[in-house]
Amino acid sequence: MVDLSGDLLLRMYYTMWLIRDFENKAAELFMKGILAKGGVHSSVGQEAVATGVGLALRQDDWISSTHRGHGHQLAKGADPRRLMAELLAKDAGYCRGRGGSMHVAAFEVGSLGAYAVVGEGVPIAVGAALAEAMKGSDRVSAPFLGDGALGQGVVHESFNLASVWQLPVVFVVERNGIAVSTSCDRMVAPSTRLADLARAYGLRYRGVDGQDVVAVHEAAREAIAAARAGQGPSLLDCKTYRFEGHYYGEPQVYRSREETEAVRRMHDPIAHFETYLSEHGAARQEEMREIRQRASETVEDAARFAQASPEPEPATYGEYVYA
Amino acid sequence: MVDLSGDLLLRMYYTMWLIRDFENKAAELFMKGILAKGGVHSSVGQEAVATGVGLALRQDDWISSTHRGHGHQLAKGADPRRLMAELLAKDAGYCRGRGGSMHVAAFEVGSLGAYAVVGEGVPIAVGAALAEAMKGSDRVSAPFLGDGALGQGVVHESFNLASVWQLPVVFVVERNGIAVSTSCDRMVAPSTRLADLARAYGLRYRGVDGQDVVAVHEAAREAIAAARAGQGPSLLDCKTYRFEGHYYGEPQVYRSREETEAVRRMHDPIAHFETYLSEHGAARQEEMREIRQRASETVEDAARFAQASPEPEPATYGEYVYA
Amino acid sequence: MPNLTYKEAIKDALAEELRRDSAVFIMGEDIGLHGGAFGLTKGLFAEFGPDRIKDTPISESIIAGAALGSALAGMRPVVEMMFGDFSALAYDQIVNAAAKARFQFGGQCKTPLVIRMPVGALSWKSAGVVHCQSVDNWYVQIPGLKVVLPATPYDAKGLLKSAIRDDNPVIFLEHKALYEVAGDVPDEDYVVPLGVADIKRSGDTCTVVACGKMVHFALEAAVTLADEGIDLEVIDLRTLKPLDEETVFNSVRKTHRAVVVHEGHRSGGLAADWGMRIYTECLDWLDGPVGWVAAKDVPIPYNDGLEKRVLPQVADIVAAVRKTHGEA
Amino acid sequence: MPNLTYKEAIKDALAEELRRDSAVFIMGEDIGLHGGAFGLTKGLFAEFGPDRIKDTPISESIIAGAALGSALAGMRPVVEMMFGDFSALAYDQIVNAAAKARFQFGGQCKTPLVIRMPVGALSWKSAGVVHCQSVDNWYVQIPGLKVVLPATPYDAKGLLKSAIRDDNPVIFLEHKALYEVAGDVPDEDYVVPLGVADIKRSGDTCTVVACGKMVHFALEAAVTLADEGIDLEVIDLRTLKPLDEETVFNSVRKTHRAVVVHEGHRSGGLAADWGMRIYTECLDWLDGPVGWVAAKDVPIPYNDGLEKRVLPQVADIVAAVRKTHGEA
Ligand SMILES: Cc1ncc(C[n+]2csc(CCOP(=O)(O)OP(=O)(O)O)c2C)c(N)n1
Ligand SMILES: Cc1ncc(C[n+]2csc(CCOP(=O)(O)OP(=O)(O)O)c2C)c(N)n1
Ligand SMILES: [Mg+2]
Ligand SMILES: [Mg+2]
Repeated sequence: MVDLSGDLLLRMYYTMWLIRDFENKAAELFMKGILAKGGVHSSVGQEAVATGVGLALRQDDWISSTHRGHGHQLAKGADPRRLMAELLAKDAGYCRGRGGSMHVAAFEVGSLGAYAVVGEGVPIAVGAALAEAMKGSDRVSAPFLGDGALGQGVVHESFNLASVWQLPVVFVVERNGIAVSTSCDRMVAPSTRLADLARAYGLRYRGVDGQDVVAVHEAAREAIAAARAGQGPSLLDCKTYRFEGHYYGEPQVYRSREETEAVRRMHDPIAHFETYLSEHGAARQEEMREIRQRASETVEDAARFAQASPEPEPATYGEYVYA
Repeated sequence: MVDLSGDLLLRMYYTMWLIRDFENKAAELFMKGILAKGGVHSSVGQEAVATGVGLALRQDDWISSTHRGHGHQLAKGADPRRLMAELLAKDAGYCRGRGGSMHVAAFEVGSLGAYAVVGEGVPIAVGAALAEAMKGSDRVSAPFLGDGALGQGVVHESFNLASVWQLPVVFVVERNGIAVSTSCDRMVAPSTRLADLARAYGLRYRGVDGQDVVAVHEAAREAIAAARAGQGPSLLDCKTYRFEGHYYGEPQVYRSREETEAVRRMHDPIAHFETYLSEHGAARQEEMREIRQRASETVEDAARFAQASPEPEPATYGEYVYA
Repeated sequence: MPNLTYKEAIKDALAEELRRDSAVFIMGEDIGLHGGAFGLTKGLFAEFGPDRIKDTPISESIIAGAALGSALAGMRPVVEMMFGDFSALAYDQIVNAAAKARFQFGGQCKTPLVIRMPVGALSWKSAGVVHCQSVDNWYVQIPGLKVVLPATPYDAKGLLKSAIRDDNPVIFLEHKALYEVAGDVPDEDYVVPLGVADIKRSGDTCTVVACGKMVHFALEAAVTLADEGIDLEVIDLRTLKPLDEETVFNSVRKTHRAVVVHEGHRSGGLAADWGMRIYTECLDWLDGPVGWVAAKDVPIPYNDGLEKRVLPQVADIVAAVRKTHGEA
Repeated sequence: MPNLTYKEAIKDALAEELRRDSAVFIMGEDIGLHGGAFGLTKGLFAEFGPDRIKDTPISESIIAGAALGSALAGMRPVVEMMFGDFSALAYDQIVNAAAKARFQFGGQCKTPLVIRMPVGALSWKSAGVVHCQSVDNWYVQIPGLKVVLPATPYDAKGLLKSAIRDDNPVIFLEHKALYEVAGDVPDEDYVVPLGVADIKRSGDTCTVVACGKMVHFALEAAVTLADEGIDLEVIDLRTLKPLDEETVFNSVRKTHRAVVVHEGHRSGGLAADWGMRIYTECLDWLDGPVGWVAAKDVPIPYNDGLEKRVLPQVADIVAAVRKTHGEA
């Protein structure tokens, strides 16, 4: 078991609240029609995965992200202002309003970007790992992917290439059991047998409770350390839960309100972590309140900043097509 | 262990020679410049897989085939004349000269065709199985694929769909260890761990010596029977050897002549089967000679037929674009 | 005649064909209970059940490939791609396998296969670079495919029925911005044949050739231009391949002017193809240059202010028409 | 100046760029010891070893995707697709990911990535429907990509060097039928800039616009036509995107006649695009219709007698040129 400093635990706590508040703020803006752009997918319920992995990575390590990626970006250290501004399609956004929620990148903190096409970002992260291996650096690369993405052939191709080239990759599967309305347990055979799949590919495997940020973090640290030491790729199987609909406002015909309520009650990663912090005497109630307050203020500030920011100048539409 | 009738054993023996003679004849025509069309890939060395599986299938079952597919077609019952004519791009060919060696189909005997793009035929066979399941028939579908094809994402997608829909599919992997010049053992991680892969996908698994036609046949019968009975898909892992270069005339810089010679000597599926037939008293020498003679004559006849056949009428180039 | 939306018309076509022919079935992501990303299959699951309304994994390539295989074995699959853009993942199965199967096998098989794809930009609710593309010419350029894009509920229903009854692979494009557009749709069974264009507005001073949302933009442009004495003839191609050239040529021979309008990017796009055909066949009839309206060669931005600059607007059509009349 | 084949020129470009810049590497199927399906990388493995000449599994999608990722992280990958047709399997990574990365990320990154693809038909040794396609317009229509197709050894080497040094995704097409064509290639380091066409033959009675193998067919046609007093100007576009329109327009304004020739299929193809541009910009200079030569809308048959009827031949160019002169 790795030793987790008190400071790290508090940073985790802050990050989880930052993600949750950010998501809820985005939902609010979306519902008000201020963020009336595109599908926006909440990662509420999955904060422990993003946080556990994100804080185990160095800033110069790489991640690639998905349609449900705000948490990944924040945990990797992205600026909430520029992230929110991108969701609002503003010029101050990371992508200057070109990309939006499903295409936000933050290269300055090692994010290769979110990819809206399911599975598309996984090979790209493998490629970044290849680059680092070739350069002789010790940077690692961690693609996030949903369990639905296990349906995509290119993800399998990615497992294979990372394995045969022994690349410094940590595949992080956010196994929330669902893809839009579809049960992954029923529709994606290997999603419940990831240990077998990892064995078939020669990937190091670790299955963890994705609602337990400490467990995720420890497993991620181990996998990242192995990758950094040139011991090849790992697959991190994080069992988690999607609290919201697929996107803000999605009707969820496939599950009952009671079911969702029960999931929220039983599997809240933040509540789980608060208990841990108390039990381990790692943070006092007051300290936690302060941290929570700070997260909330950061998000409010980001929202104010984003709303006040100007739209991109229409005449600049042709920029960035070519370098 | 299934009971193999003497008649079946002799048909196997005939089919293996038919394939070998056919391949060697095609090579001869190719080298003479008569078959100066496209890449032609010999399946010499792999006759036991095509034969063992082909003779376990009913004529109304489906196969899909690969760039190395002459044997599959013949074992499924295709007419050697029309097959050879297609290789020679003649009008009497199965595809009227449009398809060639890498695209030959024989729908009349349940061949959905060869697909030149590696892995491309696998989903198509899965789709045929889906059709049969929906129609309530008991036909099964057997896609052949090389071990190199395990690198293709769509093959993984095919495993998954066949599994989650419990389709009557028997995936036949011809694991000859190589893809053009590339070692599959080194480049395709799951190729040597197919049992794990099958477990990850919930596929029934059988690994067999692909040079032993009886072993292949028995495993195929079992898998086909399961599929026919609605018990879902199987993966047949057939360890085999490619005796020739990737295509006729390919220089084989990646292996020595001695190596190839040794493989031919030690792993000849026909020699292996001849021993079996003798040991089991299933065929007398004379009988075997006769069968061999018949295979050879059939191939000679096919070659004569194909060479004497006319080319397609150039003015018909526009046919078959649309139904 | 009932007034239905484009979306309802498509759903009705699906339901009626499912009832008519037991070989027809639908497969795609979240099309069952959920009813599809745009609600196109809502209710079908209740009537036809999971065997004929088949939810799939997120595996566009096997979806297309399995559909093709099932067609070769006698079924009549209808695939729903969640967005046209995602069909890139199935490109090999569509262009190298499905499009060529009948040809490469010398006519041994038929490939009755429909792939439905929502395409085009929504503007009011953009989703960015890979949710808004006009993928028409990913497919029109491939021999063996038919490509359809209806502009009205009537055409949507009639064309989809034709597509499902056709023995070839048909790429059936649906413009997302038209899903809620309403129009009259007969109760009786009818089809709109593939390969026949439709004159959506008769006029005699300039022909506009368009499809999908651009048909509606052209009709809007016609209203503006009518005040200037310009009487547009608006041709809705409806089927992009095979193309009904004759209807276009006859119109241009009548109006002596033409503007081609397509939502896809200018370079390598279909507007150029249509324009070249008009020039080639009608050069002597033309009284002015053929106007060329297409999206700029820029990916479709998330921000809708930028998006408007990239995609063709009504004003662009108006301007192009004026130019064919020698006006700046 | 040494006389090299197109193939050797490409190999030399690869070797020199590998030597010049340690960020450059190659990945693809059987490109190591085996030297690639067409021998393009033969010998590179011996000099640069397995780390920089990387054999891959048969996984076109991860090949393209990993190359893109490595480019985003600072490398300059050069991918070899064994045949252009197989890039269909990587279509999503190329058109939805690589082409759009810089744009969608608002300029945060560069994507220095070259994907080499053998294209076109061989005729004397055909391999059928999925080994012979001209995939040019699978890519030209996608904003963000550059597309190159050299016709000579000189251009092949110079363009490939430019492509490797470019910070954008470049689809580098190589015509299989030209691999053994020889020509003069300087010893010194030189580049041919992307986006600049080349006049391969000066003439003043008709402009032929072409690329790849069709440039050579046009030059053959010029010989035939010279006897008839027709003096062809043959423009080799070299880069298909961005297109050097000015060179084309200037030529047409000089010759007053034009024929566009492309090996791809007629519908939705590039010949139409070029023709439409010429009509749009040069209508008043034209003394006759623009000739349009392209492959028929039929997959490329295995049988070479059929193939010849599907693909453009020298005689088709000759006939089209005559027609621009009002001859039947
Ligand atoms: C290739 C592709 N197909 C379909 C979609 C539409 N889509 C967006 S998210 C999603 C579900 C993804 O499920 P999963 O990978 O489990 O991620 P989760 O939503 O659970 O985070 C789908 C089908 C898409 N974006 N890309
Ligand atoms: C998608 C694709 N990539 C590359 C090729 C070129 N190619 C033809 S056969 C082959 C090797 C296939 O290996 P395997 O699947 O093991 O079959 P084997 O040749 O051993 O029978 C390759 C790379 C192809 N046809 N299709
Ligand atoms: Mg999920
Ligand atoms: Mg093999």
